[in-house]
Amino acid sequence: MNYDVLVVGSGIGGMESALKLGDMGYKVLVVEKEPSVGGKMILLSKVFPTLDCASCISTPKMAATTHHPNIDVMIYSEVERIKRGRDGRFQVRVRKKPTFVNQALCTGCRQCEMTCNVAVPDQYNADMVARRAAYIAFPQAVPKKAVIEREGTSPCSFACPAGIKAHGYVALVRAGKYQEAFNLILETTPVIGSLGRACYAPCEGECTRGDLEGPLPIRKLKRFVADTYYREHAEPEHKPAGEVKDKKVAVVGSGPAGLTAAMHLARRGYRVKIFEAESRPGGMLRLAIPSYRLPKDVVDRDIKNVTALGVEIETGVRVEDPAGLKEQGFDAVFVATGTPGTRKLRVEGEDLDGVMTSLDFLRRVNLGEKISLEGKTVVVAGGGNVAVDSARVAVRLGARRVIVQYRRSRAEMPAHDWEIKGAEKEGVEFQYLSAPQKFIGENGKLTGIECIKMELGPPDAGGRRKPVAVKGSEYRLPADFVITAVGLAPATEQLAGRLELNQNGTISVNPETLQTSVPFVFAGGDVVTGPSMIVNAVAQGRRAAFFIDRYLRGEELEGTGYDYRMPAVDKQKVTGRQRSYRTLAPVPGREVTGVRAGDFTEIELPLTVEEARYSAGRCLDCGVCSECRQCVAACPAGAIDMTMRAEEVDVEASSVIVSTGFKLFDANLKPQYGYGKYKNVITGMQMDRLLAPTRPYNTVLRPHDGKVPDNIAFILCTGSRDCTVDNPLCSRVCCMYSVKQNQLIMGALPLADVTVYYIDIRAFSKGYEEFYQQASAMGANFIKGRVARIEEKEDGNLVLHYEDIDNGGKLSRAEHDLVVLSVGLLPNTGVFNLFDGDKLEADEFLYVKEVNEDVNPGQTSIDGVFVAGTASGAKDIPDSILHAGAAAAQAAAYVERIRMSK
Amino acid sequence: MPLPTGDTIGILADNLRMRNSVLPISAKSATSWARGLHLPRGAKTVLYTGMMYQLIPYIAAMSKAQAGIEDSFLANFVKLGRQVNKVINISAFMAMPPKSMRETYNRLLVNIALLLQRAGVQFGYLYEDELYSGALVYDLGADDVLKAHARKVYGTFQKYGVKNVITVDPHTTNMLRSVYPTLLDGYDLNVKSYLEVLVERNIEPKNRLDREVVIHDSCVYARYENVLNEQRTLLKNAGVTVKEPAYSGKFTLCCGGPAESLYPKKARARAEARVKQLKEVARNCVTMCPICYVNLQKAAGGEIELADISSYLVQAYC
Amino acid sequence: MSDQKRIGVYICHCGGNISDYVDVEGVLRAVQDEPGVVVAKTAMFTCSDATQQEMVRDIREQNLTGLVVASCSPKLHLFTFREVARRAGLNPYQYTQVNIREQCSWAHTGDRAGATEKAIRLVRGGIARTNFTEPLEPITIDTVPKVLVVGAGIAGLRAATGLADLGLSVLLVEKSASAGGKVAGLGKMYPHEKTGREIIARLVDEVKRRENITLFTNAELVEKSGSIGNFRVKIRLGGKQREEIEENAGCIIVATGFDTYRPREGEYGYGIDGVLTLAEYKELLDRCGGGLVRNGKPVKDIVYIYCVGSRQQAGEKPNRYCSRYCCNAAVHASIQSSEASPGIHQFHLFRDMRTYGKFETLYGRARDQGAVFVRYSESEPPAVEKGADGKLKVTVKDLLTFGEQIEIPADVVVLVTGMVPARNEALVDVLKLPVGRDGFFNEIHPKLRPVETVVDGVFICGACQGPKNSAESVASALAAVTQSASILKKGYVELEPLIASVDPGLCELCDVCAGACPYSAIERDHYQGKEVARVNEAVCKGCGGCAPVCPRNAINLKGYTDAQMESMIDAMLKEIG
Amino acid sequence: MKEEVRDIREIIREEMLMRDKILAVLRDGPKTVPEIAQALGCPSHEVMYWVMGMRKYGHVAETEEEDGYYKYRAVAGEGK
Amino acid sequence: MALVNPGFVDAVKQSEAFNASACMNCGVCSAVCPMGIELLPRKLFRYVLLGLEEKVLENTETIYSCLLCKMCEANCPARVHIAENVRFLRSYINKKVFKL
Repeated sequence: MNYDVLVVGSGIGGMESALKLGDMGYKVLVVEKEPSVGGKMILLSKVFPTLDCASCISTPKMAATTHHPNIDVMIYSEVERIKRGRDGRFQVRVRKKPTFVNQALCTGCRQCEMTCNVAVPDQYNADMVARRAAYIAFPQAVPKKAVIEREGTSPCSFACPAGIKAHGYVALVRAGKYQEAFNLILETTPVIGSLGRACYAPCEGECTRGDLEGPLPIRKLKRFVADTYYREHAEPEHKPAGEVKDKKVAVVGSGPAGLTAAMHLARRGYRVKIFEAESRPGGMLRLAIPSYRLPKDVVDRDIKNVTALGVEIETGVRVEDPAGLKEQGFDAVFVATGTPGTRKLRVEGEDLDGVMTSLDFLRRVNLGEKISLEGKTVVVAGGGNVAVDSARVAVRLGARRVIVQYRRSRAEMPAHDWEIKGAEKEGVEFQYLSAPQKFIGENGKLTGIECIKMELGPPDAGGRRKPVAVKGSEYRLPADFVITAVGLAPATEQLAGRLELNQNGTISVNPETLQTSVPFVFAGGDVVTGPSMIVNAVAQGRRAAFFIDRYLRGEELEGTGYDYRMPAVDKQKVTGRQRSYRTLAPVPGREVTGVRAGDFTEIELPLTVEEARYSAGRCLDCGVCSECRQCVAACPAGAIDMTMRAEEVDVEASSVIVSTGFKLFDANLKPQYGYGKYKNVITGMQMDRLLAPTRPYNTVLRPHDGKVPDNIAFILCTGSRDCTVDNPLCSRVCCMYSVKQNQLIMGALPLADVTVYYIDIRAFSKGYEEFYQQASAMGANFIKGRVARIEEKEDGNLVLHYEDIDNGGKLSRAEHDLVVLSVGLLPNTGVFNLFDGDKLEADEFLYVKEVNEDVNPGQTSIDGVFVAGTASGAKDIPDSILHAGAAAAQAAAYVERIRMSK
Repeated sequence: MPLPTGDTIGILADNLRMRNSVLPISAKSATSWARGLHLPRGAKTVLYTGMMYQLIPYIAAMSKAQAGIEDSFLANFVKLGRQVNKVINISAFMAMPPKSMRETYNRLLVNIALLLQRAGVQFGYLYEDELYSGALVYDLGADDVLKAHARKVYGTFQKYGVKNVITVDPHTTNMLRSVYPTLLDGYDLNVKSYLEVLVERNIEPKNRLDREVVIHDSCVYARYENVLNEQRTLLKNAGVTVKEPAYSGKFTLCCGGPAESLYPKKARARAEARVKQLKEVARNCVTMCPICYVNLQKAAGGEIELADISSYLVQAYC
Repeated sequence: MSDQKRIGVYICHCGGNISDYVDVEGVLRAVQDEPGVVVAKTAMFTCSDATQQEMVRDIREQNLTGLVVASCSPKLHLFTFREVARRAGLNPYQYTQVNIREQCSWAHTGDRAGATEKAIRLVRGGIARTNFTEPLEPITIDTVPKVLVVGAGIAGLRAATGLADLGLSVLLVEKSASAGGKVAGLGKMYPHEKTGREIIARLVDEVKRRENITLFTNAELVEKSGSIGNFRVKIRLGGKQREEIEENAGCIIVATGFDTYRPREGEYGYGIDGVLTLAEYKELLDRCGGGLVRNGKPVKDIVYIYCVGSRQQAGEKPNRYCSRYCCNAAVHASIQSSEASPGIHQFHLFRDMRTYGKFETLYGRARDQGAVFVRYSESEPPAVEKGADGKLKVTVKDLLTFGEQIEIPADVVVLVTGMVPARNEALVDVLKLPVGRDGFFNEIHPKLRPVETVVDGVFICGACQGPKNSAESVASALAAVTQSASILKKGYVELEPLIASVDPGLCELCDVCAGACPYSAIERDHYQGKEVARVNEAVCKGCGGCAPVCPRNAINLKGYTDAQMESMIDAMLKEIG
Repeated sequence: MKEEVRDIREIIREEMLMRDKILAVLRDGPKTVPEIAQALGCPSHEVMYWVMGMRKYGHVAETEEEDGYYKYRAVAGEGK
Repeated sequence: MALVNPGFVDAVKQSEAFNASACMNCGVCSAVCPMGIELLPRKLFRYVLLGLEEKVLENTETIYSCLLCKMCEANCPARVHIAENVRFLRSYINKKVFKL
């Protein structure tokens, strides 16, 4: 795209330049980094000395700028660099930030904002009130369109293999929206209750709060959500998809992968049937996980989430030939049969009565078979979670003594630490660096184990130190029952020759699409990955459903961008957003203590409502937007688009006007005044917001307690004319905006006293002196003397210390109930990074330097680049307008000159 | 009736001129702290006490006498005193502190030396050749006296071939680092406070001090010499929770000490005001200037526990 | 009632500007059933982009033929909503602005019920008027690509070159014998330390090199007719052959500058030898190379007295305004003086130091050099006398030092005099320029439209609009260039059709209307054999002065016809339900 | 008063957490900010942020002023 | 009526470091001064700048009661070297009055 002039920034200076150039017939591009044009002026209450409402005189300019036939406006965009091309024109790269709201569809109805669950300080109200992550900048925004603030994917959500929006449901729990939280998780997986108990929760490992006092209990929050929902909804609320397709999909296996895939496919309208070899559905959820950890009624209820969609589950059916299901009318098949096979120890005596594989042991117990270990000594061989689970089940079956035997040391043990500790608490013994060599029996019945001690040798290829038997260290361990828990494996023998398999027996698939060697057969979960975690199986099920759907719709499978998550947000940036953190200790985990034989009660106690809310309240909203998707549901226009990404646009312009404005002095840099520490010390911008028609409070109230102030002080020259903060300059506007505020306060709060502490009142422009005299006549009290420091009293009132210069220089103090720091203006130094090649020079105060101020105001060090408004020094609005007019005249002249030379 | 200012300044200036110290004490008293430390005499790097810590007990004793003078007929005596002082050192009569007090203050210097040794610094000491820096006469505007004295001090350093000076108190740091260069041509000493040296050397703590202290910054460190972070770093590394009083760091409130020699009562009032602020924050208070220490101590009235920073550091780092 | 209109009514909360004092929803209820109303709504900000778009949608979807917006003064948003109507395909003149803010909510902040009632009546009136509106088209005039610039000081000169840069021709008219104005006489100026002479010489050179700039010196604008886009101007040339030339110009830029305040005899000792105005002192300073000398004697002690002729509260016709440039100029002079004569003593007697913005550094430099600043109160001004020793002595109460009365000896007393409006009665008369209370020319809006005047096509810049330094004058000159070019580069202008028209059938040419017209817009014409009055469309401003005086009711004002006015009155007086 | 003022971002973030609690407190009738603060046991300046955020999004509205303090009431059918 | 003596400041000012005239008369220094004496430090230097030597000498005690703690300087917006200026003044008095 080609423009005559690029205008950077759409404050009053930028708009004025653009409008005048547009009127002259030049093509103008305005780039604005905020979601609305208007700059800072639109946020003011009224303007001096006319007391025009700032909104009222800004909005016509804003509307005129955006509707002008010769002006294009790019909002929420930043100029990345400006470089002069060989033809002398400027090559400009603009980065359009994603708004995540389709601007063409958005009607500005604010529904997204109303339903959003993340509150952040509203920068357009000078941080005095909250806005939402989804928001419209301010009521008079032009264009009046919503944007969603997203810094990236929150680390928790990014860590979830299944893509469950952890931050989303945490935010919903925080807001007390438990049902919405449930439904959000349900968008990804049906096995919510199960994950809430048995997930290894990688999200918690990434939680930014973990860098402070400890992560949020995200898994337990999920359990809380599921429990709360299931308590109220014994049966699912959701119904089969409205539109049913005529295609059928078979899912082989009803574990977490199969259930998740079935749910997603059914939701898309496919007719889905699950085949399950066991007598009850649920796969490992039901068979492998002990019910003290995951009660089976929870699994049942999770499964209902799938069957409610019309998915049929047939149990007791072993599918030998998945491809053969085509003949039964299935258009696609998903194989998710898991790892029901167990590896052998390959030790003599493994067939003895009293030796059982862990999976077999757990399955029998979980399916209700009566196994009594009353009074027996049980040895579990293995160091994984399954081994520990088996041991703890054995305890519950009444074993007298339970020993876990592991070849390596505790440090190498793959079982989760908390599992080991739990087992230890229940009396399980651990024998490390020891391995069975032989199971000894009498009459085919186990009586003991011949063991050998091990030591750790050099590391193997995987970096793990390999256990080596210690010669001559054999010993004998009497045992009544041995459970071998040395690993799980897929049972895919019968598939050989039908589907391509890997060496270890897993099914070979395209890792992106999960398609097998037979195009209509997809496979996922443990049968593909080998033994893994539930949430990984869920991830595979979800992925499979996505690609099966594409396959069935005849769409290209590869390169479709299945995972649209943004990159994870940088945790250091997150913690850097706040200056301080209150310590919010994690809720300590609580478990049922004292295990009794035959008692399979769930041991982990749930979070109470208070604990859940408190815990969710610890969330730092890392990504800002939590992706709770409430706005997506609420938007009547369907405008929310979370897949939107930043875009880079290249344009050309003959001339450039920088009107990047100023920044306000940060009152924190003047600690003597206690800003940020004393609640009733506010800045001039905050007072302007309090006085504006779109004010954050119902009237002028002091932030300490909402009292209507009745004795207000203004401290002029805060951050101006002050070498202690390295700004010797006068900011030109503070005297007058304070005088304006005096007049407005005296109008709004007729009983309030107003005192202005000043060094010199700089009412230097047309009508200003008269305006100042008027405020004085209205009763504003002007005291010459810079306030030296402020003290806060218990009631929030403030004591100001100063020298009362005009009255003989008395050292004085005065009490006020609200103090306004009339903060000054500082240069916005970001502008100097815009240019590549030519150097935009700064003056000694870091404003854009005007190289010929005497006759060419606004001319910069770069030929063809002009500066308008406060970017070259503090200015009031009329001076900015004049300056912008001057910049426009010269930019136009420059464009003419370029045209002539061609 | 106030103290006759000019005569007091005169006595102090005369002392410096004739006896090399505003308040002359014996060489034995000044150097006794170093006994047993086996510090080499002179070196490229020296620990320079500037006599401040040694003088504290004497100042304390003297100002006790002087506070009485401030409003009494004795004031007239000072006038006469200046004449007498030229012959007999009257200030020595006025002030003789108890032995225990001298030992306490000597201990602080030992602490500092131990800390520097622990940090691996090789340094010597000038023993009885060490001179007072002249801070007090500088403050009182007796510039000519000071200039002559400064030349003497610098001469001593040159005699020993000293290049680096490690100071132990803010006033001496300021004089040697910022004032002398403006008085002497070719002045080339590299002057650092021991706190700066310890931080530079990354000294590692041996013990953790789980304690909460309020920090009283010295005006001279904070506002003249920009020594603000070092003391905090050292304390925090030692596990100490450092609390900031109202007025801290760059805006620290004066202990009143500088008024001590002329207006003891004013000095006392300032100290009391400061103690009030400090005790609001914590019971234990750490100082890093002998003048602050002595002046606040008098006003502390047992309501706060004052300690020189070296006492804390020696516990943690040695 | 004529053919029934389909009207949309939008009532604005204006944030809280209106709704804090008027029951906006109540107004809506009271007017939504008025004749013709099809759509009636309220909005937080009717001027917001979102509401504008809603209006466009309503107009299109509901086939509206009339639009009423009840919000603020038409001064603010008349053009906003006309543009809305135009975008929606509705004739912009079918829209009526009702002012329920300035005329209602802001005027009756203590009486919510009363304000609400008044708002209802005003809106009803607006609806009634809209029922009688007719589509009108703006009057289009081709523009002349030439600008008349009056005054060839720094602002006029820079305006001329700026216009020429944009391809516009310029007639530059200067009253005095040479171009350059006050700046031409200045030595070093702040903040750039260039001399006025250099700057002006460069600009005059530029002007002379441009073919499309014609500079007339010793010349005056004596007559103006026509209107924006095509003024007809008469310029009287001085010199030997006094002649008048006529020219056309699309716009006029006025840059006639200021006069220096001249103290009364005796004001702060003015008249005593050694008491100088700042301008006089600057001349002395500019003449001095090394060492400040006056009348052969070295100047060692200088006292400056600020705000002479500015910020006056008392007296006859006081200059209440601040002259803006003088604090900066005085400290700059102080710096120059110190540089010329190091070691001199300078005392500045000020009220408030107004070295705004970056000029603060000048103030700082002057203090660093040792200048002493003494604050005086306007109620106890300093007194200047000749002392017995021949030196001047200035007595003043120093507010900065316990309010003590002090006496300062001085070799020179500099009265820091401000700016006063230049005397330009003839020009004001020719151009009908509005003059503010301070005597300077008035802009149309001090905040957003600082170079435009109420006379379309006539712009003001430089110090004639208000005190400015030279760089600021240049900026405003260029802003006026931009303003002119944005009109003239388009090639045509559109004028308001809300003007008077004479029904020639009824007119009997009594000439009463011509007497009532302040713009000389009534001309004579022939109609069916008789002489009648005719309105020059390009000149008529639609003020309505002629219509009521016509004894035959032959004159109507478009957009404000008798029928419209009467219907409004009826609607406003109707019972509130 | 002497307690550390928390980071504004942290206080504001808690609005979502505090909303139900504040509405519960207002069930008995309109209250001023200090009254709500007392009922919740939270500092009044923090309550100020929450109540004003809720006001902005239509959950509460001000009623009459008394001795310089406005009372806030819960808005039925909140959130529009 | 006090007669201004522009020359006095030249006598006190021994070097460029004396910069009392840089003061912008905001009063912060006096308001933060721990001594809380109205004359200190701003108005004391007004006397010096105006050359009111008598007033300066009347206040010798006040001049010597300055703590040189630089609280004023840390707060001074105009970078006035107040402590240094006080020392200059003391030096002047030492010579002129105390004949040291």
